[in-house]
Amino acid sequence: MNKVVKNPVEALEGLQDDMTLMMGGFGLCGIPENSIAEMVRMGVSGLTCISNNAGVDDFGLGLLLQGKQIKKMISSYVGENDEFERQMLSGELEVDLIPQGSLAERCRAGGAGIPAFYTPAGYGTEVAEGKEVREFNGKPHILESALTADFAIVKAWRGDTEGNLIFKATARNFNPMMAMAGKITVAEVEELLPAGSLNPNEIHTPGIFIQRIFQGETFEKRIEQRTVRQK
Amino acid sequence: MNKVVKNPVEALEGLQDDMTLMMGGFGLCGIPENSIAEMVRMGVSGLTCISNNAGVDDFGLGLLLQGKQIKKMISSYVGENDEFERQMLSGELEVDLIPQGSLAERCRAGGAGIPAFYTPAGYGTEVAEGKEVREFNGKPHILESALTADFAIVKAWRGDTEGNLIFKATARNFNPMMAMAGKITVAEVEELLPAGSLNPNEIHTPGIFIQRIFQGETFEKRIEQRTVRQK
Amino acid sequence: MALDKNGIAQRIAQELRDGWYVNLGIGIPTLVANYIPEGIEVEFQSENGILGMGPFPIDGEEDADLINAGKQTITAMNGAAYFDSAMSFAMIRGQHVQLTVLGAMEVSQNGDIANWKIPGKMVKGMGGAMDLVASAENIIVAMMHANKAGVSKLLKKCSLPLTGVGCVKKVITNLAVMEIKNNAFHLVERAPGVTVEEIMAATEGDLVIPDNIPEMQL
Amino acid sequence: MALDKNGIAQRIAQELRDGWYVNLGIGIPTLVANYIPEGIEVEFQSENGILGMGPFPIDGEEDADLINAGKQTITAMNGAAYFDSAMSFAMIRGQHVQLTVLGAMEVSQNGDIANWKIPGKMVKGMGGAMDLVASAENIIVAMMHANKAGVSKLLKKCSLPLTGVGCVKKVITNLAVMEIKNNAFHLVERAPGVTVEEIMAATEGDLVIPDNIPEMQL
Repeated sequence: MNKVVKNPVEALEGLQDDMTLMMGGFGLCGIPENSIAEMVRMGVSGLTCISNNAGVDDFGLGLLLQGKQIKKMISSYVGENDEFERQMLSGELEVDLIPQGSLAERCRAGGAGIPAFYTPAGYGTEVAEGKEVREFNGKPHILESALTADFAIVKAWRGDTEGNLIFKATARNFNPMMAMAGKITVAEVEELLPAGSLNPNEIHTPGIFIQRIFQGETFEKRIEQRTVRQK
Repeated sequence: MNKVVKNPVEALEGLQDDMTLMMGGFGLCGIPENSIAEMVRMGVSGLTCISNNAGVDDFGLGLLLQGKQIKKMISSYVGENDEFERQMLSGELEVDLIPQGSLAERCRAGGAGIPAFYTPAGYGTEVAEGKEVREFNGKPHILESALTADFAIVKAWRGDTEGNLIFKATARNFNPMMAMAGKITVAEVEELLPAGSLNPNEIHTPGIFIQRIFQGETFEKRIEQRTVRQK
Repeated sequence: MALDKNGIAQRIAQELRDGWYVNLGIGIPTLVANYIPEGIEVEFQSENGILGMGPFPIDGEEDADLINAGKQTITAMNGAAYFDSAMSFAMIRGQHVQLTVLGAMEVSQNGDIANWKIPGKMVKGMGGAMDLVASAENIIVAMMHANKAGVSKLLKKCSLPLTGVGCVKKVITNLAVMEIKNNAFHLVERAPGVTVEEIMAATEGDLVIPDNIPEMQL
Repeated sequence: MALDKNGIAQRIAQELRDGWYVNLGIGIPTLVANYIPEGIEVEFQSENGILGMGPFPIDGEEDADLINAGKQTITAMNGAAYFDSAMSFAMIRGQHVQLTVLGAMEVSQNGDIANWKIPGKMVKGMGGAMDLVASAENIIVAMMHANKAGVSKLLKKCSLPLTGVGCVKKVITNLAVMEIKNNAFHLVERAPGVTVEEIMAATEGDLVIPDNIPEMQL
């Protein structure tokens, strides 16, 4: 059950204009850098991107925004990105903003065969418009539906040839749920190991969710807010 | 944030007749043996037990059935237990059987603040009786509600003083979801370590879900079906 | 001659395709793992929480913490993963498992299946079966054609409480391979030496019989 | 004298109780971590996926893979745990976090809060705020009493798109501590040297003023 592909070119084979993608990461942390670079090179466009954030102007999904490759963003937070704000306010870019917890749960639901669930988040706000409201335990909840994608593209720390993944620290974030929800899920990893190298007890994403895996050539891992203290 | 208690006596303080309990484990694998022994000693009765299985006649929850301490079982599979079958067929014991995946997801939902969700499991069967049916993507689903408990009692391999837990192999099973869904969650562990001993990347159940933790004195870890091959 | 349980498992194993994740139920389905065809790599999921289930452990090496859904001691293959029951059924419900093989007490010609309860007599529970049959795209039922009393288990309509409705696509028994479509069992293969007449006699439900019914090649 | 941001954070820190899990929003709330009272142990949850968040790393030891929800580089305390975003919001939605402190652009006297959008001007998104305010039992809003234009942020009714309805129980500003109940702000404490009249003048919403309004003790 070897899922290894040579590089992002092979990993993204079949990715076409107007597809819906999930992209793991929170801010610039845990994003699939190598796949994003390849998407810029491919020039694929009209994309709907499901991603918690939209990168910064010159890194992450910001690179795809610069090239006007994205038609619609489905996110929870898109600050810190001037080009994004410009495209959104001018109407060039469609944006569907949804609460972060609902975004995470909707991706998980998509992967887990749960078509819809109730959550209190967003009740009484714009987010609830057009959605069913129902009370449970005396508290109003709204019905949220599952999200899936043609491609889910995630980034892990270590992976094996069977597609099992381990993430590092807070670079885990949205990657595990999105990995579950792609028709085709691509994992780029910092270190790709033979099957049997990872402790089965420590795996975050079992390989069943992964169709293609490759070791990224380089990872810049840019830091968005470098905050430090002195010794 | 030290959650350590000395023993099962302290861990189960406040557990009373007629309460609803979640008990981790699948078959006899990953069950909280020490807590069950203490419940037998306490003689607490009228319990509603949410547990995938009911143990065997002389071990696991079977011990509580022998003592007629359980009023109702909420489970997915209760075979391999004669006393159970006798109590159920005679009407002494109420039994609510629900699909295993729905049981796991309902416990998770209870811990995760999701009051209800849709699943295809059980549509068209006894399980769907009285439940809302709704179509998604042309396929009928039923609405299942969250489960919670007065006490959730789980068993882990390693734990730390903050309540962080790591399970071993398939002894993980229902323990993580039940840990999330107890008003008071008790963890009994094979090895209790100081905070900082566990790698934060390898923790299965973060300590926030755990109120009390203790190291079990002994674990028999009985095997239900010993199947082997020759060298 | 009608197949024994191992023969049924051997025939079912021919349905495996390279790269599939497979869930095998208790009983005959478990035996399928012994007959994986040459050149085919599959991975077994057990719904209590393992992907990459291996054979039984060597005598003396069994681990109480490592069992399958039948509560049997097992081993883990290289590349295995452990997970909790919510994750396990996320795989199943989300249709990430390509094939489910399970036993049944009754199957009806519209694809209904009953395998968890005999009212007043026996209730073991459905375990993961309801989740599996409601979710899987590809379900094979493995069973004897008739029950111990000699009564057909392939019916016009199930008499026992259902596990799932309209979900079974294929049934492989000691006598035959049948597909379920258009509200009938469609005979596809005969067990070696078994006649069409024997299969007809053992099948209570509607049976569609094409001109040519090859024998199984085992 | 009105408090500065650090003063607000210091006053909020007095609300912490031993053993609480706490989620601090971006801005003033983040500063609360600097004023944990003696003898009180709390643990900070950051919704991107860490429990047991520690201080900023020592210069040179920052790790791109270890950040908080404000995208700042952080460290992990002994006993910390990392998890995915679904698990993180399970903690939040499931009310396992005992206190949420967040900023706001507007708060109304019935407990509504607005903090994510100014139509036509600015949309950063709600991030985790909608999940937090819809779920938490115990929410404190930390903000300046008036905006930069000098307009009150404590209103009869919010004018901006809402983040949550009827959820805020307490507001702590540069001028005062107020509880929200019975559709009004109830004045509880004054900032040192600030008069009731100043607070009244800065509050657009209905303000209930008891006889005795102690000064904050910082």
